[in-house]
Amino acid sequence: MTAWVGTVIDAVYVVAVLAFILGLKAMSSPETARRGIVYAGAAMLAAVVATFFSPGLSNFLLIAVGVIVGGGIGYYWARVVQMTAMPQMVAVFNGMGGGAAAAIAGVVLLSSLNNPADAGLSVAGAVIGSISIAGSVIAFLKLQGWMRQKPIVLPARQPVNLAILVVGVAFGVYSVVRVETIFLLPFFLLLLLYGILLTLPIGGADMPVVISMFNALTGIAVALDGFALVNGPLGDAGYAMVIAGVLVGAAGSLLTVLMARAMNRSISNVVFGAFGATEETGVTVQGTMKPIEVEDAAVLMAYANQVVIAPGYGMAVAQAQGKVRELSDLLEAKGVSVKFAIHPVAGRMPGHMNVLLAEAGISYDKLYDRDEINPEFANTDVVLVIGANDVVNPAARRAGSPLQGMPILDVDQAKNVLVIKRGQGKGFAGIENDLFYKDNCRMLYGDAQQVVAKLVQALKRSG
Amino acid sequence: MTAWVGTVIDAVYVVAVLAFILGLKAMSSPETARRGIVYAGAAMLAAVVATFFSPGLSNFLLIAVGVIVGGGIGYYWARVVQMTAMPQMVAVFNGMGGGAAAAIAGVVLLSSLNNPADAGLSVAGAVIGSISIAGSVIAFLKLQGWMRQKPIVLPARQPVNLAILVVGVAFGVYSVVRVETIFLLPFFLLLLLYGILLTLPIGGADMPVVISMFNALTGIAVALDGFALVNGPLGDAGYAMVIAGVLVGAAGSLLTVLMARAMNRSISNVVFGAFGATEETGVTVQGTMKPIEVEDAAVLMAYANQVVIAPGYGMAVAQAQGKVRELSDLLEAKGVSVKFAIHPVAGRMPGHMNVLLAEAGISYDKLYDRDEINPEFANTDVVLVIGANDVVNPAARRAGSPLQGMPILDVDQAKNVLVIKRGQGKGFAGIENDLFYKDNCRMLYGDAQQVVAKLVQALKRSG
Amino acid sequence: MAADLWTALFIAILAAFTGYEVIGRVPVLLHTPLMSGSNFIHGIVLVGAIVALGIAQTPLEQAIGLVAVIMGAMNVTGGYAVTERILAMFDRTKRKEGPP
Amino acid sequence: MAADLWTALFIAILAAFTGYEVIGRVPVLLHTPLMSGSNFIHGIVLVGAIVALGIAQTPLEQAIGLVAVIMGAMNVTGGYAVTERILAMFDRTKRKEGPP
Ligand SMILES: NC(=O)c1ccc[n+]([C@@H]2O[C@H](COP(=O)([O-])OP(=O)(O)OC[C@H]3O[C@@H](n4cnc5c(N)ncnc54)[C@H](OP(=O)(O)O)[C@@H]3O)[C@@H](O)[C@H]2O)c1
Ligand SMILES: NC(=O)c1ccc[n+]([C@@H]2O[C@H](COP(=O)([O-])OP(=O)(O)OC[C@H]3O[C@@H](n4cnc5c(N)ncnc54)[C@H](OP(=O)(O)O)[C@@H]3O)[C@@H](O)[C@H]2O)c1
Repeated sequence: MTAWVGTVIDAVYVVAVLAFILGLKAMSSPETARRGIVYAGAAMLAAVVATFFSPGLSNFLLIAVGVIVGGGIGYYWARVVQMTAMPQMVAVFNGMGGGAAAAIAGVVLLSSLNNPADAGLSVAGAVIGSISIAGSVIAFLKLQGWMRQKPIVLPARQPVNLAILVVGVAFGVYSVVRVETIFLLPFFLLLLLYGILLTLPIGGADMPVVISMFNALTGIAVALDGFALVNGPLGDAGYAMVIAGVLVGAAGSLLTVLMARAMNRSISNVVFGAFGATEETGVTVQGTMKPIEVEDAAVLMAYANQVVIAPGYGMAVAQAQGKVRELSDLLEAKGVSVKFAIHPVAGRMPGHMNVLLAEAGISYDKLYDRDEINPEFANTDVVLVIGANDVVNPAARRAGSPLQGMPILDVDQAKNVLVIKRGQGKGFAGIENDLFYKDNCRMLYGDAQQVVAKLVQALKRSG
Repeated sequence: MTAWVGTVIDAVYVVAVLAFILGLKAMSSPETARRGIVYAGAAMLAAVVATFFSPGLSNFLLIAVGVIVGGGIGYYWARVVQMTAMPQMVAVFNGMGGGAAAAIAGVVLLSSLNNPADAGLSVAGAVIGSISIAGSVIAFLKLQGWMRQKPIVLPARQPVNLAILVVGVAFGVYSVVRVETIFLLPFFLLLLLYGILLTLPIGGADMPVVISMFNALTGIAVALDGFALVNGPLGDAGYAMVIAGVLVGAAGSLLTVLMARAMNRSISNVVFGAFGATEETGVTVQGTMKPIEVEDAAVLMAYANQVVIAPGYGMAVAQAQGKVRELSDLLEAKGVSVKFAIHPVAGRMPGHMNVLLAEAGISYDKLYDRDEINPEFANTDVVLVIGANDVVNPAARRAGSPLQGMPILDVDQAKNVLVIKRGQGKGFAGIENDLFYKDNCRMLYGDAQQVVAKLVQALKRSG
Repeated sequence: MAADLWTALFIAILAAFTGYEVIGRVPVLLHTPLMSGSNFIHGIVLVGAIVALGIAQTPLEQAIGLVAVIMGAMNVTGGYAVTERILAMFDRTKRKEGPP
Repeated sequence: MAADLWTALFIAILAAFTGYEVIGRVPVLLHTPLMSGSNFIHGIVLVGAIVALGIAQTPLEQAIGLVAVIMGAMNVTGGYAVTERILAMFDRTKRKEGPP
């Protein structure tokens, strides 16, 4: 290998880092978001290819096998999953990153346990990486429905978890101090256990915040691994990892805070709160829930001037977005003005509703966010609430309610409100919804997809 | 020197860089701005003190003398100047930074001309640093009034300047290639000359943009010097310089663009345009300029419900802000509501009016920016324009005017407009002002400070 | 060595600011794609995994290194594909004309 | 040596982004203090000047180094004092109550 090879590799890393930053920047604005991932992708490809030519590497066959197998699985899986499964996909691929970071730390620890600085950094990277992969896998299992979504609360979990973490880290430190690789085994096992126990008590709906947190943690683990590598012969790969890792760590931390704030929660609440396990008591709602026939609902909408559709989590679970598109098209063909009211935290991940409605081909200019649409409800004839609950709950305006202060869609101010839901089920926050008992509100019971399909049918018959 | 000294110095540099970034961030928001400079100042002190303990330094006496002499002059000068002279002070201290960068590059070139990488970086640093000090000094001389403010346009200046630059840089490159220090003399002289010639044709009023540009350039020169130092035994000082220098280079470049945009100019226009040397022709304004007696003006204001004061460059030159404060207090005592209309580029530096009015003790909540105050003019009885011209020129709304498109204060929509100026002088843009010829406009001729003082007197007599 | 760590610390501080500032005020709408995109970016861990496997000596090191490479590669390709798919949907933000 | 330059390049890229992003949308009102504040920050050149004078050997190098230190020190103290004075005025932004 000649010297210029090293120079070219260094240059590739520098350009790659630049592209990562530009890509991240581009991704934070809707117009340029797609360009951003393309930048970042090209940079990643270049960095990986360049690394192959690093002087002094061996095991090329194994590397190639690993890249092809891992890359193939990741790509195939990501292409075939349902769009609604995206949050758990992010969790799983993030977990893989954390696992890789932990494994790299493992290799460094096995091979250079006698270098205290590198070993110390690697222990830190292994701790964070292990927690990240274990937690991400639990998050995946919960969101995928392969595990109970409700918080799983074990007795005395806080002290037990803390003890496991402390003992685990102690094994790692001890193995460095004593230069004994055997202690690495309990070290890794305990930290994986900690990651699992940390995530178990978190309710499925808090998962986006937690996934974002693990995402930031993986970034930090990667950066720590990078720190440990900068002293080695292939230092510049380490710098690239430090930069990209810290970049993600910082951006991810901020994002986690922003996401939690959009849901009116705090991070510690999410991680340690086991929120959703309790229910409000003492407040009883007056009135009854009044059902309406599908045909009557269809007529009501067909003769309205303006219909606003407020979708929520139930629409996502029921995969009703395609039918909703049909409904919207039909109404528009009848001269009804149709708008969609998008609450920022409707559904189970930020931007959930936008993603689904866009997938169904509903044009972006029909989507209105909370501030835009709220003043319009007073002049709206019919609001159709599809599987939304908390985000349209007027209890948020009532002092003492668990939702108090959460910004909501003021659908109760419309002339008529139609609500599609399966039964008496509560929303994510687990509290009663005053809206359903109001005089201007009628219930359409059933699975969102089926009810909307029936509405479409009724409209077609009538028109 | 023991090893831990080096570690402490490194740590100080890291913390200093962190504080610079935080300081800069704090300075870009009004609430935290003052905290920002304190952070940065503490960091700078720590970094300078730490550098004294760097291993392997000599010439301590000289260093101490230099720091004390330079520091003393700088501090004293900065404390005693008038507040209105701040722009040229920034220019001068920025120039000093550029000069220091050029001098450091000179030392490096003299002592290690045989190291091509370092020498190349130093040549680049010397080029930029020399241009920056020469240009800044000219900017200072012009703003201070020690040199003609009007653009000084030499014949064929563009090709001549370019030639000087090219030949100068060639000397520098040649001295590196031939490892001959003697060529460094013409190198530095030609670049200083280039800096002078570049700045001479720029009108005094464009100076803030140019100073900001030189500020960014100095940052880059410092970073280049830093690059050259990182290879040396005291590399970490180099890293600190690279970071702080690039930080200022980037922030300063953005700031330059923002400043030029606020004045509706482009950078190349400012640097190469010799703007302000031409005058609009062909448009003749109808009507006459109608003077008014000071007593009548005072009565008009005293019986108004609302008076809006629109200050401009003339108020700054005349140092009338103290008198304006008196006037405002008197009017308020009479029950008149007084507001100040602050155009973003009124005066000669961004924020000029705010700084001066704040200095005179006028409270911030009386200052309204363009967007806030423009809708109010229609309901305003009297607008008092004090030494402003371009920023209240309705020609900006006329297609074809050099001011076209510049956002202005719509003072002409008020019931009465009073204008204080010395005579028929034009504003910065050098064009006629239609406002002065309107029916609702009356002129109060004289120096701003004296006229406002007379208004104050008249008001006192009357009340 | 110590000098390299200090340098890496400089780099880390700057990267943290860059990451923090670049996100700035991002609309809620983009939280999920941005999470996914930054998830892809820490796929750079694959580079470290390749190095780790490339310098692995013992079979145990090689096995762990292989796991690292496989996982890192999944992070990269999966992260890219997911982000790409999510963002492809937002592309319709451009055609404000109406549904296709 | 080459490695150090690459590292410095990494640092420079990150610092550029940081500088650019930190400024963000700054109000016109703060342009002048910010210009003055960043002017102060490149006063870090004084550190380089001290090093340059500290390693200067010949009288010529010493003379130029002394010039560098004097100028750098002026940059630092003058830049600080000017910025401080300008910003001191803005402090009254806090007392919205009225004139003192
Ligand atoms: N967007 C985010 O980023 C995010 C992340 C985490 C948490 N959250 C939280 O999630 C909540 C979102 O509010 P939301 O109003 O969208 O949802 P929600 O409050 O969770 O309510 C969903 C409603 O849909 C109904 N539903 C469930 N499956 C259905 C189906 N197949 N067909 C028809 N209806 C169905 C349920 O009632 P039935 O059982 O009676 O059908 C339930 O009342 C907020 O509290 C928010 O803070 C949001
Ligand atoms: N703020 C910035 O950052 C900045 C920077 C560079 C350029 N500029 C430019 O500067 C201009 C600022 O507009 P402006 O309206 O504030 O000022 P201007 O257009 O320059 O007009 C100033 C007026 O004040 C009068 N004047 C001068 N000395 C006076 C004195 N001692 N007493 C009373 N009046 C006096 C002059 O008329 P007489 O001679 O008749 O008295 C002149 O018409 C804009 O064109 C802007 O683009 C601004």
